[in-house]
Amino acid sequence: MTILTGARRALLAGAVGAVGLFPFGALAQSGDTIKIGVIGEESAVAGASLTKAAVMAADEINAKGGLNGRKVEIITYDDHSSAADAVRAFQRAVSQDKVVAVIASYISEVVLAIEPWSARLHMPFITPGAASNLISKAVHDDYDHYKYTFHGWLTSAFIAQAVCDYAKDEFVGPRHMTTAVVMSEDAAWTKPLDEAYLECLPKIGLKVLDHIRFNPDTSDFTPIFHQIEDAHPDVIVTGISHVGVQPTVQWHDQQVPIPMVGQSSQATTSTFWKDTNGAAEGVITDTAAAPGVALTPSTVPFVTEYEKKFGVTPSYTGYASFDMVHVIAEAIERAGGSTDPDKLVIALEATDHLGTMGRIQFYGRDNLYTHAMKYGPGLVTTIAIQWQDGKQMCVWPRDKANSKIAFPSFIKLHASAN
Amino acid sequence: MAFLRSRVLWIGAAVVVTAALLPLWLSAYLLGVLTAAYYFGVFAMAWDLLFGFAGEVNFGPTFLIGLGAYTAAILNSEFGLPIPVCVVAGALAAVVGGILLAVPALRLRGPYFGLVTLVAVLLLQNLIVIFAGVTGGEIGMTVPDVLSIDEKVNYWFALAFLTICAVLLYGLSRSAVGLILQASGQDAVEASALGFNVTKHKIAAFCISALFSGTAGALLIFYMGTASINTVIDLAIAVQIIIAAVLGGRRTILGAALGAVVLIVANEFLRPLGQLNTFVVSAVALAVILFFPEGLLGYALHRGERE
Amino acid sequence: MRAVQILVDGFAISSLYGLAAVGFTLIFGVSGVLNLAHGGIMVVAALIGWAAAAEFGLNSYAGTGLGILAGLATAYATYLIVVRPIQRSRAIRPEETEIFVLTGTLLWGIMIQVGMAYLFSDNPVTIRPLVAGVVNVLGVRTPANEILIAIIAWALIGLLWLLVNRTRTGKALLGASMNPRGVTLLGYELTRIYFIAWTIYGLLAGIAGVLLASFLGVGTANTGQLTASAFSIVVLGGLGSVSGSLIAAYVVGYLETMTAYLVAPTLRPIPALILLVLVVYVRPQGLLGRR
Amino acid sequence: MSGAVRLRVSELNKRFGGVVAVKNMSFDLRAGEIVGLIGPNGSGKSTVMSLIMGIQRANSGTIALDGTDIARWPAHRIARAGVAIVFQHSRPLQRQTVLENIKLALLPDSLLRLATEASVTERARAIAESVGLGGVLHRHPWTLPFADLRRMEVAKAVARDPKVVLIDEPFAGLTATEIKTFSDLIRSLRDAERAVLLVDHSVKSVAALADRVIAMYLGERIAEGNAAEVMQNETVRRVYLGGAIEAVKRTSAGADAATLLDIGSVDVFYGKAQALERIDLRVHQDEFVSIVGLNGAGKTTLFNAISGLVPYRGLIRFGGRDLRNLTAAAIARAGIVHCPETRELFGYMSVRENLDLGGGHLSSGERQTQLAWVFELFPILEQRQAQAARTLSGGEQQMLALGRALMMQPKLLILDEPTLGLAPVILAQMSKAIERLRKERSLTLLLAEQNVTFALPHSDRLYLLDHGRVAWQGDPARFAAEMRTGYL
Repeated sequence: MTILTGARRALLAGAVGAVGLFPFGALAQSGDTIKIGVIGEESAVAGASLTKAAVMAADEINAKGGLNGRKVEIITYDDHSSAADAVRAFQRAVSQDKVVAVIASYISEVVLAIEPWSARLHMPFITPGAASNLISKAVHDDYDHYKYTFHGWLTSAFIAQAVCDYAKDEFVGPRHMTTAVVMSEDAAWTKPLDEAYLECLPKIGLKVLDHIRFNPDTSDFTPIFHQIEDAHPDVIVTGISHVGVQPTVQWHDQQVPIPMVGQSSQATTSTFWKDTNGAAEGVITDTAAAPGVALTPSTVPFVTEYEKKFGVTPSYTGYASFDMVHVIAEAIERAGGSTDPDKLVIALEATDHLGTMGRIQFYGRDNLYTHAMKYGPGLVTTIAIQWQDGKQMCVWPRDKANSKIAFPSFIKLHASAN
Repeated sequence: MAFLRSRVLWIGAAVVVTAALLPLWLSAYLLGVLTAAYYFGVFAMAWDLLFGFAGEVNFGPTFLIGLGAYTAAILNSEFGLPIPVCVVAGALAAVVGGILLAVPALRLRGPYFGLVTLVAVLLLQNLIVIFAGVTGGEIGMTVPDVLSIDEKVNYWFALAFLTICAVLLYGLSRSAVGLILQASGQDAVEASALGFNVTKHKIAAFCISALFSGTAGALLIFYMGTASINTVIDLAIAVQIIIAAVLGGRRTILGAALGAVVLIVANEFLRPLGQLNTFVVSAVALAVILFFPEGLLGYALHRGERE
Repeated sequence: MRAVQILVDGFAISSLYGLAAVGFTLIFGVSGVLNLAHGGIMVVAALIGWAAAAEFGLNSYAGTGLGILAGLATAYATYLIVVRPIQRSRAIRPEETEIFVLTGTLLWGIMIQVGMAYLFSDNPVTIRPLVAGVVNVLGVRTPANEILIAIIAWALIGLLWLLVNRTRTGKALLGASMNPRGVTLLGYELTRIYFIAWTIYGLLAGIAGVLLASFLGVGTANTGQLTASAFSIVVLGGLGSVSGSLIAAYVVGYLETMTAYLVAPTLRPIPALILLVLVVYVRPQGLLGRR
Repeated sequence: MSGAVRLRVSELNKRFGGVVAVKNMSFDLRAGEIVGLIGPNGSGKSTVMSLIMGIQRANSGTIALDGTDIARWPAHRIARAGVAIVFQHSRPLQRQTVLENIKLALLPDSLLRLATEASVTERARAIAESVGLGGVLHRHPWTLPFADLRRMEVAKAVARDPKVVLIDEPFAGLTATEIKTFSDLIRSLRDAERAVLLVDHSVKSVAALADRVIAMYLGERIAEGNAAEVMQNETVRRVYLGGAIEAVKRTSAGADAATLLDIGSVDVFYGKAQALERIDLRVHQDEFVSIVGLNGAGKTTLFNAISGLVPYRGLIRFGGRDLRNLTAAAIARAGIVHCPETRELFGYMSVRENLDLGGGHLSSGERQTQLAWVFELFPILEQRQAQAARTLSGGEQQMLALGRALMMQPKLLILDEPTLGLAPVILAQMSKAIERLRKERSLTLLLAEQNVTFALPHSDRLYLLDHGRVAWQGDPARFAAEMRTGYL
């Protein structure tokens, strides 16, 4: 905490300095640095992680002598997770600060608001955390217009796929589970997620007994858990991001005897344990990577470095935006140093980067998910982590796992079976 | 006053001319900021007509704006109607909504009226989420047509729109009706004893306010290219509008526009403060309310009168 | 079964709504202030309470206490920095004080929200339950903490009732809410009465904040929501009427819970809003409002 | 003199909840006459006025303007039909000039007529001239003296050439000279064949103007005729003076005693209106002093100044201590207990709670004895202990107010219009109670009354207040002698 605030004070001081030095609108512009705009909400753990990791990536590149001699500069903007703010920040990045590409936001609503602007202003734009299928769908449907947008995180469909994959390996197989209830917040990214859940869960042998969507403003989850319990499922499959602490804590305090697995974005952040006072124990979520899990050679060093710098471990957006800075950098190199948007797009499409999350490639225009990150073995599969007394332990895939799945005492497996 | 009015006229003209020339110097981005600010200015002026003159505190300006914006957006994306038609329809929708809200609500006083307008926003918000099929729910919707992708054109258009609205609303506030409205807002009993149908005039004020809010809302989404809850409906927007009007000076119409521009530009100017810019802006606004309750323009005018 | 579940689940949340609203209505009754920074005060209490335990390692009771004090301090700040200057300002005409207090507290609330988010991030946080474990109430598995919270809430409301109806200070408060000039003529300093009222309010809001944090979890994002719900509950019950607010709290609480159970969790807030509008139209003074 | 009947009010009734404010009022207003409608506070005269204007709706009865019943019309329609009103306190548009304020009154009630024709401006100018505002057309209201603001209100009222003009408290806050010019203004209305209704507290102030005076009391008409007749009318005299004045010889207590309250040349302004002018007044220990004078003479204002409720110029000392820097509450705690005309009870609290609050500063023992004494003074309060104050009758409320004040063990008790609108029976009880106060407690009393008969027996000395100035002072005997006539 204190370290964090310290860091923020510094950031603030710097910012104030900036305001003082340059009169409004006249920020210094040097031709030989490559500017990348990064937009995220500092107040949100995921957002803060997003910008910090990006800066780290740039430092790393510059430390190695930059991009064929040119420094990479990250300019961060706070969008307060508001679409309007984000669009304005995007415009500022493009026409004021003359960035060559923008990495922005992990919230689908915001990303979808920026996307048309990236098209209009011909500005390469990557989201390191939003999930909605619509992002890449737009590119697919109107490639020439939307081709500047890339999706630097798995689309909802693939997240669902990942969840189904490890549910199959861990629950259906060894634990003979047969039924599930899908519990998602009512938001842009969960619509395709739920569709995919409802499609793939039965395929792996989990009958979906009920499908509950709730208002993201919900603070009292008691009714929802009761409703779920009445269906007597073996497992709750979650799709939550805007909420996370509250349902988890209430799940724990009410001792809902059913395990929660799936996607719970807040559970991927390292502060989750403190925020929930340990109620997170046993929660399983899908995420990009985790501390101490060597998905690739660069994963662990990144996490250690990040933790050293900021005193916390990165949230999933951190891994993604760290990788995306590198992806952009490599693309520029591939484009022969050119930062021309259209050349850059072509270069980005050729991406093949071994990042902290895995091997990163984007689908081509023929694929339904044009410019979305490829999912699959040998590429990015994501991992499943479970909170076990204060730590995020990797429990899937087996070859990466550093722990076994274990549930708190109040979880009664096979609530329905016997 | 007559002298003062003409002075306002001249200053106004000067301001507009300078503003029109800004694209010569300002970057596209700054123009973008000002463009948004100008639409905001119209929101704030419309609000001031209702509060400053009719004396009704409307906590839900975004209810009217949202109606205009979403009607236009839906017509455009669902039925592909041309922008002008959508804007007109949006404006009408706002007026109708305004009447439906005002007629019963105007019986209420003080916080009650405020609360009802506030709840109206929340309900609209929920409705949009529920009918996500048409409205795009939380994602909001992308409208196929935009006014223009050229910042300058957008800017001049917004400026022209703001100017027209300012002239109309300011003129109205100075007109006979404006005088009557002000009287009704200040002391309804006395106004009616002077032979004025207070309710009629207040409803009219509400409609006019709705008309301008709706139109501006519709145009705004055709500038932004997207209509989403947190761009045109969210209470945060309503709060900004109210702050803008109070900041610029109640009962001045023009002050509201001024306040809006100041507020948005300040917000942008302080963006380097990152997450804290909202904090600073609110603090400044609070300070103004505490120390210059007259508002920026109100303060200036009052000084003018005292001299 | 459903009915019992609704009955049990709705109770605690309703009593919390009540606790939060009572202070809000008290302040309005005594000093005519609608404090739109209300949610902010609760959030401060919750976050400080959490941070004290989670970040600075106090035990959860000390942390909770600290949180409540923080809430109280914020209430004082609201009064001294925002409300009183506006009420005393010569430049603001009496009939405009209301809108200025509303706007002022609104801005203040935003400042609190952003400031807290800056310090603690906007992640919702939870205060460790005062008691762990669950008990079975009429066949509904209920966290012991939830029951304790309901008890605390009611104990406090009881205390408040005693204070107002059985002590001289309370009588003076009540008097001031009916006729400020009257109590002045009887030699009671209004400034002191207001100070007491804000103290009670700060404590109630603070306690409501930490209890909510230990029951459901609270984040800076909830600020507006908390204010809105208190505001509407108080209007529903009748501005300035304590018992009215309590009833309204239960009406809203159960209406929401029922909607969540019987209709859909997504629609949770809507019926309450509609009811509010209807009541305001049909009976502007609220359920138990005077005049 | 007596032109055609313009306005005919018949069988007008208005109730507020249980209270009857206006009871079977009937009267005519003729073109070109000035009628004074008088009565003490709460007599219902103001209600009659707002019923005519349509600001409130009558429960029954008719108000015919040139034959058409307007009783249930909305105010703006009535105004259009030719009734105008001059409010006592009005709020002009501050940002507009005098001329614009008058223009406002000339505007059509239409949403479409945005422009004001030149003719309107001309008319407004003419009207301004006619009321003597020609010189200040382009000034802003807040720069004008109070008298001119009143003129402006008249100008607005007559702008639409009304047949009937209602004027509330025409002379409140005006100086003697201003009253004269203002009277001429009102006469000019009569000369323009308008029917004018002056609503005022006292016959005296309208006597010079009114062709006819109607006196009201407790919602009913008690007398009608020319000013002289009404002044001589027994009922009226009883209402105002409490019947014939008989002198009471009393051994003047504490005339030589130490000065308890010392008021030196106190001025009070309400905005621009001067409410008190160089008041000098002295009250000695244990002395009972009465301030008599009609409503609006400044009695209440004086009391508010003493108990620190209104800002004042000049000096007020209590037992030698300057009160200026004390808060109202501190003054009350110092022993000056103010029992105001408005009573200021806690309506939703029980009688007992009201009394307890009064005794809040006493030890519980003292409070008990004090309470017992108050109950002995007003037995009815003991029976009503548990009842909510607002449910008491007017008389009982007055007793409660007095009782609550006594609970504070006052050194100086300020009693403002205790008999206002009370039935004679109650008057007797109050009178006894006050008599007992003198006997049983060491207490100094400052009493304000328009009912001289009630005041005299309890007074060691009297001050007569008139238009904010002390017009006369002396002992009861002399008052009886000198003031018997022409007091009204």
